[in-house]
Formats: sequence, C-alpha cells, structure tokens
Amino acid sequence: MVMIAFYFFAVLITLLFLVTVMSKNVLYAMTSLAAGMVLISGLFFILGADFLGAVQLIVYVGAVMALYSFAMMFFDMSKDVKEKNGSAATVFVLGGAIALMLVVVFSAPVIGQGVSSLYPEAAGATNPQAVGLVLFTKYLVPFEVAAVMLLVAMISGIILAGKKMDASLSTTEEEIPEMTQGGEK
Amino acid sequence: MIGLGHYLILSGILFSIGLVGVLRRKNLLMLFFATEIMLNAVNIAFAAISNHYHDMAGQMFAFFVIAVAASEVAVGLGLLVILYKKYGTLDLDAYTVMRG
Amino acid sequence: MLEPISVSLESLNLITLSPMLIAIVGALLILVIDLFKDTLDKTLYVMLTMLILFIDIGATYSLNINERGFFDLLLADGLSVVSQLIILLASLFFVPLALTASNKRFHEYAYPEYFALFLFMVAGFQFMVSTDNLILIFVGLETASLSLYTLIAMHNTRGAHEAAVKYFTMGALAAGFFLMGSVAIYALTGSVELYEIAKILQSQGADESALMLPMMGGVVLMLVAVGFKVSLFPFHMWTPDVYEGSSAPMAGYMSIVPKLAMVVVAMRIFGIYINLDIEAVSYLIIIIAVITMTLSNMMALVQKDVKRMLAYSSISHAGFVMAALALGTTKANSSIFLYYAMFMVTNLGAFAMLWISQHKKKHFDERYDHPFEKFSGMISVSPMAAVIMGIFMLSLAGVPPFSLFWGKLYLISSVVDFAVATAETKYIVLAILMVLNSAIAAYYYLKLVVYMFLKAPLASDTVVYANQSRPLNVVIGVLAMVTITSIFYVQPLLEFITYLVSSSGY
Amino acid sequence: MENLVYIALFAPLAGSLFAALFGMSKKNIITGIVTSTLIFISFVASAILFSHVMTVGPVHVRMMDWIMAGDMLIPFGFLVDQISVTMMTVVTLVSTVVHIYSNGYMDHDKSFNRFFSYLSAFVFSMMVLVMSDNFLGLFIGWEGVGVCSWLLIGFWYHKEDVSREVNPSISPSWAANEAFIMNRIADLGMLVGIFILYWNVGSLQYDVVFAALPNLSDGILVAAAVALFIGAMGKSAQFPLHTWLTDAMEGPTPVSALIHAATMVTAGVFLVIRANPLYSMEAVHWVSYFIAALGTFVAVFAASMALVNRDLKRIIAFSTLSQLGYMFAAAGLGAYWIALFHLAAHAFFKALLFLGAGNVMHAMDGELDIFKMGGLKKVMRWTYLYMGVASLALSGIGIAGIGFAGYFSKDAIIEVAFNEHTYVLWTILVLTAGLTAFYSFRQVFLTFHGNERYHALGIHPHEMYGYVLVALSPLAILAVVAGFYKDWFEHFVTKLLPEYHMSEHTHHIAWILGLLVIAFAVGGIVLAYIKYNRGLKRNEKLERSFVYRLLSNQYYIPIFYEKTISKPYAALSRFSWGTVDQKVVDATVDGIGKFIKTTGDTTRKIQTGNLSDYLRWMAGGALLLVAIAFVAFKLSQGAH
Repeated sequence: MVMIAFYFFAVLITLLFLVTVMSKNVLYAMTSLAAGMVLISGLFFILGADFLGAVQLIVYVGAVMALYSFAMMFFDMSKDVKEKNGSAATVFVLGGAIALMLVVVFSAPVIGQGVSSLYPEAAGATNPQAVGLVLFTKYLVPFEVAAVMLLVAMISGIILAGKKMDASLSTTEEEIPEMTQGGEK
Repeated sequence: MIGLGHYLILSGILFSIGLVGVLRRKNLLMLFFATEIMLNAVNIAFAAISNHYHDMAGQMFAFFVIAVAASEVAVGLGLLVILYKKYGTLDLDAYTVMRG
Repeated sequence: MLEPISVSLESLNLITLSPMLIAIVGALLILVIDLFKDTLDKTLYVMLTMLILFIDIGATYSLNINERGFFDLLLADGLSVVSQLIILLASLFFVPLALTASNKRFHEYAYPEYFALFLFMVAGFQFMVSTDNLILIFVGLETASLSLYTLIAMHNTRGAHEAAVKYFTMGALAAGFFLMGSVAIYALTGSVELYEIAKILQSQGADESALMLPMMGGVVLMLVAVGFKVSLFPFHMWTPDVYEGSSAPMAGYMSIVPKLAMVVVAMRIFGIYINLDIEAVSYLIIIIAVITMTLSNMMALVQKDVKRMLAYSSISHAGFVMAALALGTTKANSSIFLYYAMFMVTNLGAFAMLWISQHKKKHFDERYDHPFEKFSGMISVSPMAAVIMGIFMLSLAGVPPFSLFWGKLYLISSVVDFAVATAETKYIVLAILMVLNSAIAAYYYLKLVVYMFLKAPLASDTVVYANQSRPLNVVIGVLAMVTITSIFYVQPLLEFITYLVSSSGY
Repeated sequence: MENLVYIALFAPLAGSLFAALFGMSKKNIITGIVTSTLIFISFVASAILFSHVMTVGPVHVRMMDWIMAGDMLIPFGFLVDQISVTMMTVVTLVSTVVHIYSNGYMDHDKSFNRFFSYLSAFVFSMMVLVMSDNFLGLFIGWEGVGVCSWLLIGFWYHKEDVSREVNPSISPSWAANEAFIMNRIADLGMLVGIFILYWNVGSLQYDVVFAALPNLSDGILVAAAVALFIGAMGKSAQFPLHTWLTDAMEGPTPVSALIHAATMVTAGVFLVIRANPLYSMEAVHWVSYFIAALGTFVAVFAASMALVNRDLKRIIAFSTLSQLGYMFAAAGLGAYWIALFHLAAHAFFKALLFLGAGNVMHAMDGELDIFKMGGLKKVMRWTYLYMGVASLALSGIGIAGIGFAGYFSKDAIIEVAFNEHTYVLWTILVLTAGLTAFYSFRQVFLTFHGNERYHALGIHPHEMYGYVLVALSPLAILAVVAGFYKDWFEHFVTKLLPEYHMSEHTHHIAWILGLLVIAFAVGGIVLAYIKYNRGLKRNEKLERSFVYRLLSNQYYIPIFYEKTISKPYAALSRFSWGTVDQKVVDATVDGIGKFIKTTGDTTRKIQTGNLSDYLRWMAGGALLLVAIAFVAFKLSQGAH
C-alpha cells in the first residue's frame, strides 16, 4: 500500500515538476508547481511527518503560490514567455550528471543502524506534539531567528517594491524633497 | 517496503530537475520556481531520513527550510518588481552590463 | 497526555545569546524609533548603530570561552569570539562611511531601515559563527544573506539591481547545495550537530571505503556552498559584478565579513574530516584554493577598473585563506584570523578611498566608476590621499611593515611549518605557489601606485574628493594608522588569536 | 649610546621623508640644506660611535622582536661593532660631502627635491645594510639600496633611447633597468644563501649563525658561501655581472660618486668581510680562493678596458671595478682587515675623483669625452689639484712608509698575494698597478694638460662654486693622510676580524716588493706623461688594431649579452605575442606580465556578465569538484 502510494506520488511529482521546468507558459508552470507541492505534502504524511505536511500545504500552497500569482499578474505574464535557452545540451548534461552523482551518493549504504537518535520522538506523542516539544526546547533559538528572518524579508519586500525606489538618490545630485525626511511608509 | 534509499533517490532526481530549471530558465520568475523545486526536493530527503532514524532534527530542518523558502520568495519578488520597473523585462539576458 | 517539561533558566545559559540579542534588539529599536518619529536625521541612526555595535563588542569580548547555551545549540568557543570581534569591528568601521559630505547622501541612507537591516545581518552572521548546528548555521546564513541582498539593492542604481539579482539567484542555488550537503551528512550520521557528527564518524572508522562515497559527496556539496560565499573558482562569478554594482563600502564589507563567517563554518565542517586524516578533503580544498588564487590573480591583472581589480584580488585572498584552512593546524587556523583582521583594515580602507572618489553624476566612461585613469597623477592633485591609497595598496601587496604583510608572512609560514612537519614536498610546492601568487598580485596593486605617482594628472581634479567629509576622513585616517602601525600590535594580537583558537581545539 | 645608534640610522630617513614632502614641487634649497644637515648629524653620531667602539666596545641594540610566536623568531636589531662602525663613518662622511656637493651640482635641475629624497633614502638603506645584526636586515637594506640605485640611475628617465654606437649605455632608463635586473639575478642567489642558512641554523642573527657554522656539513657550507657570493658579485659588479656598473654612469655624477664608487658597490665586499667566519672555514677554502682569483681577474680585466676609454666617468667606473677586484682578492686570501682598509681608503679618493669629474663635466656643459678637453688646469686649479691628488692616491704612490692612501692599502694587498704563494695573482696585481697608474694619468693629462681642444666646441669652462670646493677638501685630505692610520686601524679592527700576519720571509723582502710596485706605478705615470702631456696625438693605426677595438668595446661583452640574451629574448617575445592586443599592455607592465595578462584575458572571457552562464558555471563547478575529489582521493590513496 505504502509502496503504491510512494510510486504514485513520486512519478506524479516528477512529471509535474518537469512541466514546471519545461513549460513555456507561466500559468502552467505555476499550477504544476503548486500541484507538485501538494503531492509532496502527501509524501510527508506517508513519512509520518504530519505537521510538516500541514505546514507545506499552508505555507507553500497558501502563501508562496499566492505571492507568485500576484507577481504573475503584476508582471503581466499570461502569455507564453520567450526565452533564448541557448545550448540545451549543456544544461541537460550538467543536470543529468549532478543527478547521477546524487543517485550514486545516496544509493551507497549509510551508517544508519548503529546510530541512536539524539532527539527521538517522544513516546506516545503525536507528531505535532513531538514537533512542538523539540521546536520550543532545542530549536527555540533557530525558531526566533527564523522570525527575525521573516521580518527581514518583510521589510525587504516593502522597501524594494516601494515607491521610494523609483527615483534614485544615488545618481541624482539634488536631494528629492519628499525623500530627505522619512517619506511614505 | 520502501527504504530510505528510494526517498533519497527521488529527492536527488527532483533536485536535479530543479537544477535543470535553474540552468535553463532565462525568465527570472520561472527561474525562482525552479529554486522552489530544489528546496522541496531537499525537504523530502530530510523528512525521510528523520523517519528512518526516528529523529526529529530532520523534520526541524525541513520546517526551517520552508520558512527560508517563504522569506526568499518575498525578497526575490521585491527584487523582481524593482528590476521590472527599471528594465521592463524579467529576462536575465538583459542584465549583462557588468562583465569581464 | 504528555508530561509538561520544565527547563531551568540557568541551564539555558542566556549569556551566550547576548551578543546576537543586542544586535537584534538594537535593530528593533531603530525600527521603533522610526515608527514614532520619522523626521530624524540619519546621523542619529549612524550613531545609534555604532553604539549598539560597541555594546555588542563588549558583550562578545566578555563571553566565557567554550560555553554552550540553549540546549547546547549555541556555542561560544574561541572561533566564535574571535570571528565575531572581527565582524563587529569591520561593521564599526563600515557604518560611519554613510556620513558622506552633506547633501551628498546616497539612496540607501535615506532609509532608517537600512541600519535595522544591517544590524539584522550582523546578528545573522553572529549566529552563523557561534553554533555548530547545521540548522542554525543555515538559518543564520539566510537571515544575513537576505538582508545583504536588500542592502545591495538599496543603493538603487542599475548596477546595484543587477548585482543584487545576480547575487540572490546564485545564493539561492548555493543554498540548495548547502542543504543537499546537509542531507548527505545527515543521512550518513543521523545528526545535524557537528560535534555529534565528528563523534559518530570517529567511532565508525572513517577509513571504511563504503562510507567514502556519501562522505565525499557531502563534502563536495558543502564546498560548493562554501565556495560560493567565500568566492572560490568557479563559484566566484558573482563577486566582481556584485562588488562593481554595490556601493564601495558595501563591496569592501562584503570582501571580509560574509567570507569570514563562512570560513568559520567551513573550518568547523571540514575540520572534522581533516582531523580524521581524510587527506582527500585537504587535497580537494588545496587544489581548488590554488586554482582560485592563480586564475583570479590573472584576471585582476587585466582589469581596467580599480574596484573590479580589488574584487578579483579579494577572490585571490580567499584562495590564500582556504589553502591554510586545508591544513587544520592551530597555527594555520590562527593565521587565517590574523589574515582577516589585517585584511579588514587594509581592504576597508582601500574601498573607503574609492568611496570618497565616487561621484553621483560624473562617470569616467559609460561603464566604470573607478578606472585606473581616474587616479593618474593623484600625487599632485591630493598628495595625502595618494599616499594613503598607496599605503593600502602596498599593504595589500604584502610589503613590510604594513598590516597584511604579517598576515601573509604568518599564513605562508604556517604552510611551510606544515610542510616541514609532514616532510611532504607538495606542501612546499603549495607554499611556493602562494609566494609566486603574491608576487603576481603585487603587480596589479603597484599598477595603481604607478598611475597615482608617475602619470600626468587629469585635467579636472574635483572628482577625487567628491564625497569627502570629516567622518570619512576620520575613518580612513584610523584605518591607515592601524595599517601602518601594525608592527606594534601584531604580536599581542596574534597571541590573543592563537589563545582563542587553540582553546577551542582547532 | 643607543640613542646615537638610532640618530645615525634614522636621520637620513627623516631627511628623505622631508624632501619627499616637496617631491613634486619646484626646486627648494631648503630640502638640500635640511637633508645635508641631517646626514651630517648622522656622520657626527657615527663618529662618536666610532670612538665609543674604540674605547668601550661594540654596541648592540635590539629594536623590536619582529614576530615571535611559535617557532618563528626574527628579532631585529642593530649591531655597531668595528666593521659596521667603519662602514658607517665612511658612508656618512662621503654622503655628507656628496650631499653638499649636490646642492651645487643639481642647482639647475627641476627635480632638485626629488633627487635629495632619493639620495637620503639611499643613505638610510645603506645604513640599514651595514648596521643590521642579521641577514634579513642586511637583505632589506640590500634591496633598498638596489631600489634607490635604480631610481637614481634612471633619474633622468625622460631621455630618449639612442643606439649603442652613440652612447654605449643607450639611455638612463635602460641603464637603470639593466642594473636592476642584473642585481635581481644576483639577489636571487643571495636569497637562496640566506634560506640555506636559516633552514639549517634556524636563525639569521650573525652571532647565532656563525656560532653554528662548525656543526654544519661541508656541502651546506659551500652552498651557502657560493650563494652569498653570487649576491656579492651582483652588487659589487664582478665578472660576468659587471656591465651594469659602467652603464650606471648615466646617473647624475654625485650618484656615481656616492653609490657607484664609494658605498653601494662595496656592499659585496662588506658581505664577504661580514661573513668572514663562513669564508674562513676550511671546507670553503676553494670558494675563497675562487673569490681571490675572480677579484684579480676583474682587477686586470677592468684596468685593461680603462686604458682606451674616452669617457671621463667611465674610466673612473672601470677603475672602481678594478679596485673592487683588489678588495675581493684580499678578502678571498683571508686578509679581511686589509680589504676593509682598502675599501675605506678607496671610498675617499674615488669619491673625490668622481666629484672632480663632476666639476669638469659641469664646466664642460656635460661633455665627457676626454679627447675633447685638455688644458683645463688653467681655469680649474682646485679641481686639477683634487683630481691629481686622487689619482696619485689611486696609483698608490709613496715610498718608505710615506705616501698617499692607496700606497698603504693597495701595496698591502699585493704583499698578501705574494705571502700566500699565489704568485700568478701577485704578478697580475703588480701589473695592474702599473696599468692603473697609466690610465689614471692618461685621463689627468688629457683633461688638464696640453692644448685646449674644447675651444673648437665653443665651450667656456669655469670653476665650480667655492663652497663645493671647500666641501671636497676633507676627502682630499683623507686621500693624502688616510694611509698613515694603517697600523692604528689594524689594531682597531682586528679585535673583531682575524689578524693577518706576513710570513718572516715576506717581511724581509717587503721593501723590494714595495719598490717593484712603485716602479710599475711610476712607470705607468711616466709613460702617460710622455704620451699625453703635450696634447692628443691620435694614432690611427693603433686605434684600428684588434686589441684596441677589443678593449674599447669592452671585450664585446655588452654586445654579446645583447645578442645572446636580450635580442633573442625580445625576438622570442615578439614572435609569441605579436598578435596580443597592444592596448592592454601598459608601459609599466610588460615582460613576464604579458604572459600572465594573456591568460587573464582569456580567463576573463568566462565572466560574460550573464547570470545564466554563472549558474551553469556553478553547477559545472560542482562537477569539477567531484572530479577533483576523485583525483584527490586517488592521490591520498597513493600516498599510503
């Protein structure tokens, strides 16, 4: 059963991502990306990482894809994109070679058996509970740093997309009056 | 039974698909899609290893990778907006002033 | 139902978090001040940032060595302390460079958020170096990088945008490689904590050839990520473009701080393998380091723009440092920090000199802001500036007694020592290659000196000073003094570094 | 005393920096006065130190420890002992005179300030060279004087290149580069020698190194001695690296006097004297013998070229070469103190000779051909007197314990050659003494006696400024009296240097030997008088003869170098790089730089500016790393 589910997901995800990578149409690419991500959350559920699966759905399919679709509208890219992908051979040889390398590396035996887990899932806890336990003890600091990181991302997004960037102080001699003081937020 | 190896190989293949996307895409938005694929591929591997060792660290890693991916999208799109305003295109062949 | 867990406050060892916390709280403070009153002068933010960095330096300096905190996640060992001190000092020199001549402020300084982001970035680097958990390393790295991309783009010139997007995209790919490398290590050992990984590898016997494949795979993937950040060939491609596109102080800052942070991470990660006597890893790093220093030197020779030349030269310096990193001896590791401390004052000074001469409108040709011709005959236009720039160039070229000479001397001598200790000719060859490369490098630094001192001056002489202001003069003066007087403090500094590095077992 | 050491050392540096402040501005007499004063202060300090060393003993100061972590200890100190204090006094004395002289000589030069900056920098480097207590400091000074010499020879760098037929040294910048490159080649040898010593002894301090010498194997001793001597050969212009010295006469005359006669070129001799414990070792005796033989050869070789030369400064340059040969002969035969004595005495009269030549050149509007002079003694009495005295000193005139400086020092060297039973060397040296006297007085007579040939050129010679002539007087006095201090000097320096005693037999016949030398010298002078006193009578037949042409073309060695080394190299370069874009080749960056540049240009092309390419390189780089990792793995397996 698990095997069938795995192969089902694996094949489907691979195909969808191939569409994302190869399609000329932004909409197709984005849709297949979103679909692939939904299916990946399926893999997480199979692996017993329920919390991760839920986060994957919420963050990726909810937030990230929403951002991308806004961007797509902003850039007005409903038509096919024209790209000059010069030498396809180089790309595929490089990609293929890296794939080969990763497959060879990962198909080698791992130390595995002898190692005991450092942070085992707490006995009797469900996965979200276990995640919570580890996240707010051991990984408290990274969690807070991630919060800072999201704040950074927010500020960056606001600044970069903001109106104040339209005229550049770095190339004009005179100060632009409304920009010398704070300006719009 | 599905072993760890299967997941890792799947992860490796998806990673390479993402890589191919990164290498061949000229449109920056599409290129960013491909980087998302790479990060997702890594997450599968982390979840699988976590499951294999019954260790939570892998899931934590994957969790933080998702957070990082979300932040990168915000910054990346901010950059794209400003580039689009200045250059009127997202084709990276247009950004080759600096070279040599 | 789960047992509620209780954690005692002492066991957290809060003090280990204090340096980063100061930076983060400082950044938030700046954001809050801006929120309440948005008409404040930018000088205030500069001063505030410097104050915060100052407190941060104090907190870092007063850390007890080799303590862990927050469930062993944070690690305040010698490497972390010494690298944080260098990072913070570099930041302290960097921030006042915002105070260019009045009414000549550049775009990024119109935002109070610039300083907040800067402090967040510093905090990110601090996290990166003071942990041996791959997760926190990664999160810290990304926090810092995302801030850095924004800081570059905020310069708001065409070049800056191009630079930011190039850096960002390559950074995203590098992050992918870093993660894949972590996967390989995690899969192999079942841990993401480097000290655990070291233990497991040790107990499993590193010589088992079956393990070699995943191990080397992990090393190679990690090296791609490290190589990107430290700018090793062929992952250096972003460096010249990004340096050229970003503002001169930012370029100078980037040539030191992000690289140093990543070097510390590399020291922690690759140190495991080197300590296990897996020679392949050392060879791998040495080969890539030699290729890097040689090729970048040659490319630097043919540059027409001083900033781009300095970019390539900083790549070559990175190659130098990586060569020492591959040895794994205490002396080599200490020499890396000495090198960066010395490199910091000199290179920041050189870039600050470029910053002074940056002009908003006047460009020398359509492409370059700082071509060599711009500096020709500077000795007669502004002798003081020419002499100081000349000193920075001589220091970069490794001429005694200026600061970087000691860095180079000690670094090369650590290689020679290693060669003698192991009695292997290939390390002598490495040392000779390093010496040869410094000799080649002297060529292009002296080229600028020749332009400044021997060529006829340009007709217009205003450009050299465009951004001059008292704060900038002070910063450059201090950097120049530190560069010149290095002979007096290099010894105690080296002892301090060696003590810190050896006390944390590297 | 420690303060005096620093004053002696750093006063020239202060002067140099002061002059450098005005480097690019108009001529300012202050720079000349300040630098001269500072050098004089340095001289006074050196003189006080001299008396201190004589009465109390050597002074050793340790300035600071260069770097002292782990096993690398390079302390940096200065040693003022009998050898170095002699050098210091000589150097600062000659420098003081040259500085004062230059105030007059460089009067009309627009780069007046720059000149003094360089000149003082040179003195500082020379002081570092002689005062250092270790080989590293010596090497730093060594390189420093090399750089200053390069700057000063090429001082008139704006002069155009001309063909070798018009001017054998082509142009000042050509001569400067030649000197620099030849010295670089030799310095490489010296560096190797220093490395050998450091590698085997673990220190560069003279005392440590010399104390450790007996423990070293013969091979290492020989290698170190040979390598160090190669360095000495470059700086002291010994065959086959001698061509740069005569070409160096392109520099201003004070420079020729200071650097290329009195001080820098003796650095090689100084090195051998300084390293006398090494060269006295039994294991390296044949190296020492080779030094003596080479010195003797250069003595006669250079003297022969001086016989026919027509260029005033070049004749003196050849005589310098020849006298350096004498010094090496003495040092090689173990008579180190005699070598040092000749070095000091020679510095005085050779500087005087050069500065006198400068006066003549100044008077003749830059003309240096002695065939175009003659009869100058009427207008230039003092210069005539000075040059006459200096020439007498150079020829070694004197008898029965009374004579000019050269009589005491040069005779002693010849006596040593006899005493060591190296009769071939002795014969050559005696012969050379005759040649020396001949060419010295050929030059004096052609310049100052006979018919006034300069009228044809429309030149109106005049005597040099009075203060310049006064400034020269100390040198003239020393050229006369320095010899009388021989015994006193011997007593002084042999506290440090090995004593040298003549055998009973030599002692007995010393007066005969002396007479023989004097006879040759006087014979030379007489011959010159007969031939040239009445004026110039050119002998076409002689000038066409093979020997004459051989000598006047310096045995065709410069041409040989050009044909076999420079030309093929240039042709090879042209052939290889003819297609390289000339625009990227900056004037300052050529030679080997070209090769690296081309590689740089090629490599630079991968930096296309296109992000996609960068990303591909990154992925490709990952694969490259895999490949390297594979190689590295194989390598490490091979190692086990």
